[in-house]
Amino acid sequence: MSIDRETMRYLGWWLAFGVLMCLLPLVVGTGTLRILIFAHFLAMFAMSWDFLSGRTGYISFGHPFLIGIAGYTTAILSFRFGVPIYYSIPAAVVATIVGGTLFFLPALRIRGTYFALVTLAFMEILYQLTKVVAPKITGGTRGMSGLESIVSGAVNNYYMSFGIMFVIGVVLWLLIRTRLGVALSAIRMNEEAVRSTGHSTTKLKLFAFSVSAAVSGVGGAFYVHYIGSIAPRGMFEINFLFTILVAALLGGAETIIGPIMGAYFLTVLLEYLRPVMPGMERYLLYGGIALVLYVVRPAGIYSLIADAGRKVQEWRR
Amino acid sequence: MTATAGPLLEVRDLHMTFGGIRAVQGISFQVAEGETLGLIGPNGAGKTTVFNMIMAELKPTSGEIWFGGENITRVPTHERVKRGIARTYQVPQPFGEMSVGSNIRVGMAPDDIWKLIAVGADPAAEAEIGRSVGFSDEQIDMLPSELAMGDLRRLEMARNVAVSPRLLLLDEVFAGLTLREIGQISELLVEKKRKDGLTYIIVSHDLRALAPLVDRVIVMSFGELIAEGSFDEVVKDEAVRDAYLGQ
Amino acid sequence: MALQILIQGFVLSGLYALIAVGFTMIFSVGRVLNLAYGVYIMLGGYIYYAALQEAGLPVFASFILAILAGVTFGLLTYLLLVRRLEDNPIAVEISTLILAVVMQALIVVIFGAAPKTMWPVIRGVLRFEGISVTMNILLATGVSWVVLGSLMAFVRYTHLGRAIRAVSMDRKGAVISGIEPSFISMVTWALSGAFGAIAGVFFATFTQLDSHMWVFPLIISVAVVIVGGIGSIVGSLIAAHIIGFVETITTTIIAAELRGVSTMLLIILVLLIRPKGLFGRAEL
Amino acid sequence: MAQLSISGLDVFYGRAQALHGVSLEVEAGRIVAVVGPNGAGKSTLLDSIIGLTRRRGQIQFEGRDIGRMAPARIVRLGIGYAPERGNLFPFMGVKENLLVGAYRKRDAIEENLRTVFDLFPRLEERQNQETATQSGGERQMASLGRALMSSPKLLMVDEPTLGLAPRVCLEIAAVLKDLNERLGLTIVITEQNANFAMSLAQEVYLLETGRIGDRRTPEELRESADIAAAYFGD
Repeated sequence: MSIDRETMRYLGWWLAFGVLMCLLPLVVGTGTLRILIFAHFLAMFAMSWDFLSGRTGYISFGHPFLIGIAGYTTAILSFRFGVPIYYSIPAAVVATIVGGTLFFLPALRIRGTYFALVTLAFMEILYQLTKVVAPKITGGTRGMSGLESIVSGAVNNYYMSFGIMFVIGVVLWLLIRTRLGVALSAIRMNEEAVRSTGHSTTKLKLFAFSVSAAVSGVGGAFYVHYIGSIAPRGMFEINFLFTILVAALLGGAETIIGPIMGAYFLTVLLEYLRPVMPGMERYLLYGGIALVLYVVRPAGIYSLIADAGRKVQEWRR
Repeated sequence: MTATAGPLLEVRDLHMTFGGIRAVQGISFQVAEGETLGLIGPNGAGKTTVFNMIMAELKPTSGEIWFGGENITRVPTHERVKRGIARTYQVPQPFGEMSVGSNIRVGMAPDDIWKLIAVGADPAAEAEIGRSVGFSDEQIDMLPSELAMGDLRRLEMARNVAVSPRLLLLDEVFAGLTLREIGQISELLVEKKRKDGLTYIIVSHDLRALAPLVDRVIVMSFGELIAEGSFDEVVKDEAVRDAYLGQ
Repeated sequence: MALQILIQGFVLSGLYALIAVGFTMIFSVGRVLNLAYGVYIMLGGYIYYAALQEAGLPVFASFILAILAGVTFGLLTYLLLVRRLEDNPIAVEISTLILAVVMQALIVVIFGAAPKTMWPVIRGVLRFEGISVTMNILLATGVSWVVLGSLMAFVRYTHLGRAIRAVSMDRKGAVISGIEPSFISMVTWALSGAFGAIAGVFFATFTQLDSHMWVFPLIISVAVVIVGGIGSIVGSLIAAHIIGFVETITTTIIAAELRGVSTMLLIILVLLIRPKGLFGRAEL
Repeated sequence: MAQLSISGLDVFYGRAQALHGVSLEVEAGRIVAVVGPNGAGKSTLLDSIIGLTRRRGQIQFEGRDIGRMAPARIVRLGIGYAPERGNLFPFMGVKENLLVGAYRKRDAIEENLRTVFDLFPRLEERQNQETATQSGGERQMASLGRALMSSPKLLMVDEPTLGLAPRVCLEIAAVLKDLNERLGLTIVITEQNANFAMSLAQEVYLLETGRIGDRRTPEELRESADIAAAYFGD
């Protein structure tokens, strides 16, 4: 891969971001770290969504489905069958890619608006199924708790979650800067025209989907081991989907950096509002913000900042 | 350019029926390598439908399409492009949120995931293609929404040139253009043909613009072929005059 | 058992048809999917509950209030959100989903998170051949048929109704006939809100009121659209009956827990075999 | 004064200009044809008169400026439009299509239905057949009929012969002539089929690449070489 000067400059920014976040535990308390851990997981899910939906325009309402496959696979393997998590987590990622592809591949034939609905339906199916199919293994409605944790303590978990998120972020970001990224965006703008420039769009979409599923798989598997439990409610739920979606859209879809920013913004906002607004008011508030921002500024926070940056540069000139 | 015995493209007895309407009823024609064929006919004659079938965007009800001596009737669109057929659209179809350069980049990209990732883009080559269809260096960074109609048609040309086709299907390339732009696009077509030995099939209602470009013309009316020959022969043909002007 | 399936199937299908019709209408006329549709149903239920059981208004007045709330909210969705995004169906989908979650939060803020039980609209049970059916369900089925019948008469025999169908079939043709599509859109969004609210009152009496109750009706509506296609009202009716009966048969013969799963599988099957729906054609 | 007068009409689709300063006049009670090859802008011209495009310039109908009006008002003022390929409502029967045409003119439905059915007995026979399943000729008739249902004073027909067999074209021509002579309707048609247009119209305009020539009689136009030049470039 050839790395041009602009890419190097941005990688510098990534590095600075990485160093800054690594120093953070020296300054802030464990309470804040625990909040940020959630932000990191949310960022992984949002990036996963962004890589598929933000790029190709195939809007997925079924990401909780992917995350759920990963979570349940590793939870069942490690909790019910005593498989060490070094094996159960990779197995979960593979299961997410394979299982997800099995369901989504037919759906990728469907254009536009229907795709979102079908993926939403998948999520509902899995929700129903986990409750009734083999409840001895899945734990039924109550799910499983007391899952093995990978590392203990807020600081360790902070570094782990940040590390995973950071690596995923950089890899995805580099990916979208290749010609592949350009081709995927082109699908969103005009799939027909992509075909008529000699591309198999099926292959491209399938690749985007597999990457997205892999990221969701990694995120989902680590997530359930971090929180130590899994249950159909909270996992296959529209509120969860909503959080992922809003994080990606708030930050600005199609950028990878946007979803990370969105995830931090959302989690931090949510936490700082907790004392003032203990319950659903917070959803009301950030749902409202998301809605207004989406209607007024579909490109998200990232574009606001990018614009501001451009203005500052112009002004300095 | 590879020399092939026989025609580059051959269309055999194509039929296309939509619902109960027979849009194309038994069209057969050939194009030789390096030839420029005009495809004309009144509104609704089925010209674009023929293009759609050659590009596999429509599946013919019956009939065969051969390219370079191979039966490609069942080959999907992107494979046909790889074999060397490309087309432009009546209404230009740019990737709207991408610069001219990136639009060309999509055309230049290989149909191979790993190469797409591993082989970096070549902005110089993109700019070269852009320049070859007449874009200024400034325009390479512009968005399609900032371009005039003539430039959008250039952009379609550029994206097609990027896939290095042997046969280019041009659908109403002169529509919506000013006289000056028509001149420029015509020049571009001639120039490309001289340099790369391209074969063209051109659909146009602007016969005046078409006349100097074509070696041969075929005429469609009501989904059928009604005449074939040199431009001058064809426009003097009684049946063609009737098709256009009415009886 | 067969009789029981027959009765339950018809009752359930009637309710599903009523639930779906408001959603289908928006899709037919504007070609957008309104994922906030489930909210009209929830709103209908809650407003009816608040008016009847908290404010002590009579049944009829409560019903009217619920419908008015549905109409208002339907109009607001269109005017404030959808009209700005109308040329981008994906943006409509995303924004209406967000709107639905916002409304869900609002319901919790106003009414609390605890589920509420609604009184049946009418009381009493009808027994027949060892099968008992509540009067409330019978009323719901009756209302459903009356509402759907009136809708069909409305779109067939009135100028305004025909105009709605005209816009859904050929927008340009409608405009040059002197129809204003934006006015037609407003009418359909208002109607959609009304249908949602009516369906919501009955739906809530069968289950209970809670802030998640909008999801299931939405999925049912989506299923009806996918199975029936962007269809005629008759197509939607048939689709609702297919879904209703498949569900009744699965839950009574196989397992009650599988409610919903059969519907999902039906959706997937139809999408794979006939992506345009079983009766897909561009008509209301 | 002319019933319809247009001057300096410019129409754009995005950045492409479809009409360049088009001017034309239509006297009440005349049949006027706009003739030109494919893509010259004929449909755009009629779409602009009825208010479907973003347009600039003056359009006056019976002395009122309709250049900024919405289609619904223009229809009510008395312009009927049968667009290219009809834009009928495919899953409605013929009669229902006609009733939609009466959306702005509900006090004369019976009368107008009678007129349409007398003109096209075939439509009356098949009044309940869905237009999706009808032949091209029947659809053209239904489209004309729908336009007539708003009791227009001026009827615009876009390419009435498009895709129709010669025999059906003659039938359509006879009806248009009848409408003009018997009911005094002003008629504006656009045609690629120049001979059809010249046989029907009393005045002809030649439209070429978005630009329009002077008003001429069919004889003047036939004798000039302009038509052949416009179509064949010779």
